[in-house]
Amino acid sequence: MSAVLEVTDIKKNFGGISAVGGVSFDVREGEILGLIGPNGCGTTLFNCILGQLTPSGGEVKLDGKVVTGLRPAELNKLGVSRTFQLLQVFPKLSVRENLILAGQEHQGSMASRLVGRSDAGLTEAANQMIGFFKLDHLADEPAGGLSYGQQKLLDAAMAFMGGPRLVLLDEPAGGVNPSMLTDLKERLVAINREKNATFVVIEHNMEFVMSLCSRVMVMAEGKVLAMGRPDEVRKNPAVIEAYLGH
Amino acid sequence: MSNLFDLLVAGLATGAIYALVAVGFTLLWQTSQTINFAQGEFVMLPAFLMLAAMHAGAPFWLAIILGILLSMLLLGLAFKMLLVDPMLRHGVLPLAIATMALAIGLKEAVKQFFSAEASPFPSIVPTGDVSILGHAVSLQSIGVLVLAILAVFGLTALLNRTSLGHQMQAAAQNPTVARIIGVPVERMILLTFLINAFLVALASLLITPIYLAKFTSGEVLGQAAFIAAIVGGFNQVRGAIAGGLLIGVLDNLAAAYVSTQYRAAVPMIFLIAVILFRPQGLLGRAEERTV
Amino acid sequence: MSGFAKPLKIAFGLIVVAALIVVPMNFNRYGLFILSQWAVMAIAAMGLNLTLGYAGQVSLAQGAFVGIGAYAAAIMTTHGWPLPAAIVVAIGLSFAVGWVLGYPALRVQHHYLAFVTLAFSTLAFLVFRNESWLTGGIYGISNIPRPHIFGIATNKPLPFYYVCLGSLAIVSLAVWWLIRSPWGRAFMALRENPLRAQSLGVDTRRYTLMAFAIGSALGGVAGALYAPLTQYIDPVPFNLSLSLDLLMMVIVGGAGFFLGPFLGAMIAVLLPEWLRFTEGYYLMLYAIAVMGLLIWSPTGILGILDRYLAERRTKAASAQRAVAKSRLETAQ
Amino acid sequence: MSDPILSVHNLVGGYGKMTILNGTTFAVPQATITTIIGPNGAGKSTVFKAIFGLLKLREGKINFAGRDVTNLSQRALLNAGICYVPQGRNIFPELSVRHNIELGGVSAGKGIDLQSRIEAALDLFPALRRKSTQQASTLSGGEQKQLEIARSLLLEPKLVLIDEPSIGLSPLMVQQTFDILKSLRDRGVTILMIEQNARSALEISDIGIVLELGQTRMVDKAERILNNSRIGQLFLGGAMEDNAA
Amino acid sequence: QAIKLADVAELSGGGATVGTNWKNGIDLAIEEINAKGGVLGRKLEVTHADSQSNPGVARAQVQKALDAEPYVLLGPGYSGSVKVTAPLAAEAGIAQIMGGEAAELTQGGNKFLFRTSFGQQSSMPKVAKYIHDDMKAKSVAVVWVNNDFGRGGRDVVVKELDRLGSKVVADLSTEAGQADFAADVGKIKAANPDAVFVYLNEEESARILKELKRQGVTAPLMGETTLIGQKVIELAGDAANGARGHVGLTTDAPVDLIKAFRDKFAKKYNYVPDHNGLKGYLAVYMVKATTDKMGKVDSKAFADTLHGLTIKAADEPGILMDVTFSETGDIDRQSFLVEVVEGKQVVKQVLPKVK
Ligand SMILES: Nc1ncnc2c1ncn2[C@@H]1O[C@H](COP(=O)(O)OP(=O)(O)OP(=O)(O)O)[C@@H](O)[C@H]1O
Ligand SMILES: Nc1ncnc2c1ncn2[C@@H]1O[C@H](COP(=O)(O)OP(=O)(O)OP(=O)(O)O)[C@@H](O)[C@H]1O
Ligand SMILES: [Mg+2]
Ligand SMILES: [Mg+2]
Repeated sequence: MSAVLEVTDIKKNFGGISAVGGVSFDVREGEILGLIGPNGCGTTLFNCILGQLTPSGGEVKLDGKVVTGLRPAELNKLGVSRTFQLLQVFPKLSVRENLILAGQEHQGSMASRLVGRSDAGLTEAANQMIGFFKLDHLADEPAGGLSYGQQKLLDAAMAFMGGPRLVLLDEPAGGVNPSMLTDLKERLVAINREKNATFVVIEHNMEFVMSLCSRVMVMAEGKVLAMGRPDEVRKNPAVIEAYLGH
Repeated sequence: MSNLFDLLVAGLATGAIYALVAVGFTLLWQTSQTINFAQGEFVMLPAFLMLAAMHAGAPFWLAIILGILLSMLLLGLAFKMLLVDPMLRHGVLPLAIATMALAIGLKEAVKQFFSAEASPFPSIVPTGDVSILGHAVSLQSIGVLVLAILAVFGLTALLNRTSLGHQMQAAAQNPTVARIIGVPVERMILLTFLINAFLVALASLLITPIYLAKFTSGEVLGQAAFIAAIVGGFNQVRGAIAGGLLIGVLDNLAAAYVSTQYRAAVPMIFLIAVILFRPQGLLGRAEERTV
Repeated sequence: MSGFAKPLKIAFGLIVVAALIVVPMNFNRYGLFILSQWAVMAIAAMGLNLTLGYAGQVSLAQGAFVGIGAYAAAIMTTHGWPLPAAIVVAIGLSFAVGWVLGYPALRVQHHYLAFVTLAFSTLAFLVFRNESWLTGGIYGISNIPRPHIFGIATNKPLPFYYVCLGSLAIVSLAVWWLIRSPWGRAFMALRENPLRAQSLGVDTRRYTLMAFAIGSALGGVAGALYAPLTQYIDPVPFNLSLSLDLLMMVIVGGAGFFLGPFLGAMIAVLLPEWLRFTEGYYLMLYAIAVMGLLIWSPTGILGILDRYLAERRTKAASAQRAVAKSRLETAQ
Repeated sequence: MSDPILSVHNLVGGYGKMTILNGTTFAVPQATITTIIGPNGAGKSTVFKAIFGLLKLREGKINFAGRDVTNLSQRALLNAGICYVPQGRNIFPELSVRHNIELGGVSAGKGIDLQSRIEAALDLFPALRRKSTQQASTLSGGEQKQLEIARSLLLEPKLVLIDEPSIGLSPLMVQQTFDILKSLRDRGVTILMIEQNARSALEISDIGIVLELGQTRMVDKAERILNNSRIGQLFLGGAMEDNAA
Repeated sequence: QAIKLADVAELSGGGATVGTNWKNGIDLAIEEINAKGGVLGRKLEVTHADSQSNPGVARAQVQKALDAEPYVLLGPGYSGSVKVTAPLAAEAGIAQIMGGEAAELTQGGNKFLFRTSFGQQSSMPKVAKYIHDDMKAKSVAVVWVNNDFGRGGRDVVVKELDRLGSKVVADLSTEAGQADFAADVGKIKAANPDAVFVYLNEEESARILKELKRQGVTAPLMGETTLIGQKVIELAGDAANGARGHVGLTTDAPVDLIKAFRDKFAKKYNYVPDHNGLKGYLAVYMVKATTDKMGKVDSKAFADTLHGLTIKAADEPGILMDVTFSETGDIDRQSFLVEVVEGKQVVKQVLPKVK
């Protein structure tokens, strides 16, 4: 398996305090990589990889091309999408509009979107997504009025609208009902199999991570603590000590 | 050289005035996230209240007290209850627009009910100059500067060192949560506006002898104070001092060395530069957010 | 919206348009001037509504763009160019300047942006006033001709009113098209959550600049009509207070609502005129009216309507929920 | 278990014209941990808002410690001994971590030694102690949640309403938070919690409540809910446990 | 049936003080005239409209006023506003009596436009001449307010000084509403001129006078009405002492009728009017005198009658001083050279009518 994403020695300092201190790893094509670690361990790393923050050092390669410092929108155009840990929806737009928006920039050119269809041909796809996440009765509601878990689901749904190759999910399970979580997991696995999409999942819900991921990376204090198959990681004493507890 | 020194002194004197007006402006922002476009008019009005009291026969000292009390009633209590309360929840803009309308209303009211003419205003600081390093510096300017510095120190201490100050900030940054943990949000906001009203009344008392009492005198003052506040750092009360003095000096230097016709442009260009290269202002704190 | 509301809306719209065409025919010159002014200001406010209401970029410089458009038109038409050519130049010029002014918006937002644009507004005024070789300085430019459109002279107030109204119609259609296109949605994404928008591939840089440039260009169009409307311009009308007035129009009308600028401009242009009978008190009353309106509905006039519609929609959603609930109960 | 300290009766209310709570009724016995579970959008958080006076109820009564507290102000509720930790991000971003925590004690009475309580709270969360002078907005998501929990410990409430405390917390921190809740209960404080991390939450709870479409579906001993297979299927993600095992 | 006049003035915005004075002057005159039985037995009636000191609004308001077909149009006071509105009045064939002082206003051949005061083309040469001849200034600093009023005066005076051979060593523009004149005065000081010409609005004049005194500028100061008016003296205190000015029209003129006017005005409005108050007052009496002369109320013939007309104060006390109107609508009248001595205006010279 080739690497979709190669990260070399990424560093991030905030005014002298090191939040991420030289992290290297790669994400292989078609895998689901879990990323865990105690609070404040430095999963901010992903904001550096995705262009939300400028890394203080290091390099990021996507498909072998250097993409360090690219803006989030440019990365998204290259097929990388993400969700957020804190709620990030468009509060005054309806749920459906949120989803259409999430996909529209992947349809045609900027000029063609000016003259083309108002929904960029995405209503159908948005409705499917709405159906899957059981938000039908809220499709025309402003997204800001959704409950926490519903917004979290909408955020995840948006990440899939552009047909991405690589998706980074930041705590997708937080606040989501366990039965919905099972569906979400199945959905991820299905997309992973059918479209060969790659996922990186930051998550504190161990059941979710362990049953979903093929590899798990553990971070602590801005460094990689361990990396391996879920069962290996789970038994690693250092990980238990720093993160899992008993 | 001596000319330059004179310019600096003159600039600081004007700058102190801007600073004094700007203090209340940053205070409102920091403790209620309100932008008050009528701040200049807020400084203009108390002088007229005092003048009105004097016309009605009150001695100067009584007029001052009445003026301050009335200001706190009108510009503090009434302003907060009538305009701020209904609009605060709806973000900065509606309230900002409402204060623009308020500015028009205040100006017109003074013009209509008092006079369109400028009036002289007695000074509580003795007029006259003291000599500093051989240059004449007016006592009035020193009074203004001292008050501005006192206001800044006092407010900074209040906001950053006392629990009351923290509560005021909390009420501005996240009113819902503040309410949940028991901060009396309403009272904090009211307090903010009362302090501001008190400050503008004092400012009015000190500034009007220099600027003359006129219904339009808030326009220039308000705008200069905004710019001073932004340049100094909007989210820090002490930014007002730095910004005010800097803008005052810059304005004078521009008039002397650039061109009188483009004098007003220089602080503006400086403002743009500051915002672009140091958006939080010279003394401001960067607003940082995690993603 | 139900199937019934739409034709009703269209009919209402047609009546308003017809009224705007027919009723002013027997207005006096003053009435026509005020209505023309309303149309011109509505265009400028529509531009600002795009920048501010939809894309969420605060601008206190729209008045400066009206000035840029007005000077472009005044200079060109007094040198013998036809007005349409001047409008094209006005659009191009204000688009370009607006684009440049958009750059600060890439770095700062909200009140900071407001003050950058405020500074720009002051600078523009100084240039209008001080560069007399081009703008006539404080003396301004007089004898600005009104155009011949399709060979018809528009010197008289009524034909020129139709020029303004026609321009307003064209601009409205263009703006309506723009905001219902994916661009409009992208603009709203900038306003609602730029961070999320970026990570969804919305090129926030380009859309921000576009929002500024297009909004400013409409300011330019308004200016290019303002010059022949008053037939004399000097720097004073384009100072900061015009920008503030336009902002007021947008907010009072209802920022982010298509029809907001029409209502906002109506209030800003017509309300003072209606209040003039109170003589010295009219501006005070106007200020009180604006404050009262905002106290009543901080989201502007159309905010009231929107609240009403939203309530109707939630009613429908409640009903849906009730159905779901009864289904669940029967399942048990 | 003793008499209920909190009882809500037939709550009806919602947002705008939309009805979310359709007659929610339940009671919470004193000195217990009670956990509410239910699907997303069931109205769990809305119930909390209603109890804490943040939602205008159209019908219903809320009783606390033998007294009607329906629609009281937040301050009055705090004085009565109820404290509320909402869902989502609830910090004062531009104040320092320490000042954020301090503000938790605003409504505390005069005779309380706040400083020592702040120290005690910081001891529980070492990450916060390390960052106590930093602006709260620079904390990571999980640290912000810790901050909120720490802040809520400053008062000595009789009832804590806590909405999904586990979101964003690492497993270790979840454990620790639950331990804190347990020790509070052992000191006689009543805890009413909402959790989606339902298994772990029910494990430390005495009572479980299932809420659906704004109605109480089931109120029972926590372990009985845990072992109820239907509930397991519907709300606890029954399938997942099997996979992981 | 009443004779309808229409007034459009700067009642709000930057010119509010100007416009309010003008309006009050008009109201006072009309009240007087009506109390004495009106004009040709008919009462006068006026509508006031606010131009907001904005030419665009002025145009709209004048349009509105003209649509109502007034007998004569009064105002506006700002030259820019006059410029936009004059063509409308001319087109309607209605005489316009206005307060603008810019030189060019009456130079375009408009047959319906009349001044109430000297245009800058007539006042500024007198000023320049005085600076050159009487003050014997070889070098002059010119300070002006950068609006159409200030700029217009500055342009004429600089040209005239140049012609006479006095050198302009500092040419300083200032902003309306400016409060801080330290830098400007610093520049004046550095230029060390023989005289300073100050052409600002009243409040700014007061501020710069204080600053000139503070910085110890000793060169003699010369200005216009706006430098040595009673208001300025009130505001500037003893800093005004020694300032001189050419006064076309002042409430402080040593003329009994004017003193009486001033007292009446102050009694009615509680403040001392500036020259704009006088202008408004005179405008109405111009209407009265012209109409009396025609013997009928004829809007079309009004302008023709006023051209070339001389009105004597003896015949029409309301006109205060003898005055003659030229074919271009300009005014010719006595004027004064005044100096402030111990807080009082003292007339140094009386400059006779040109013709
Ligand atoms: N703007 C900032 N300034 C200073 N420190 C920061 C800033 N942003 C993040 N940090 C620090 O960097 C560290 C890593 O933060 P990060 O957001 O990566 O945590 P995380 O791994 O996502 O944790 P969690 O699981 O709690 O979300 C934290 O200790 C945080 O306090
Ligand atoms: N502020 C609001 N405005 C409008 N509707 C709202 C608002 N908050 C919640 N709702 C609606 O009320 C319903 C219940 O919301 P609530 O937050 O109580 O759910 P919840 O049970 O807490 O769900 P979750 O587990 O996802 O947090 C949801 O359908 C949501 O759409
Ligand atoms: Mg919830
Ligand atoms: Mg995180």
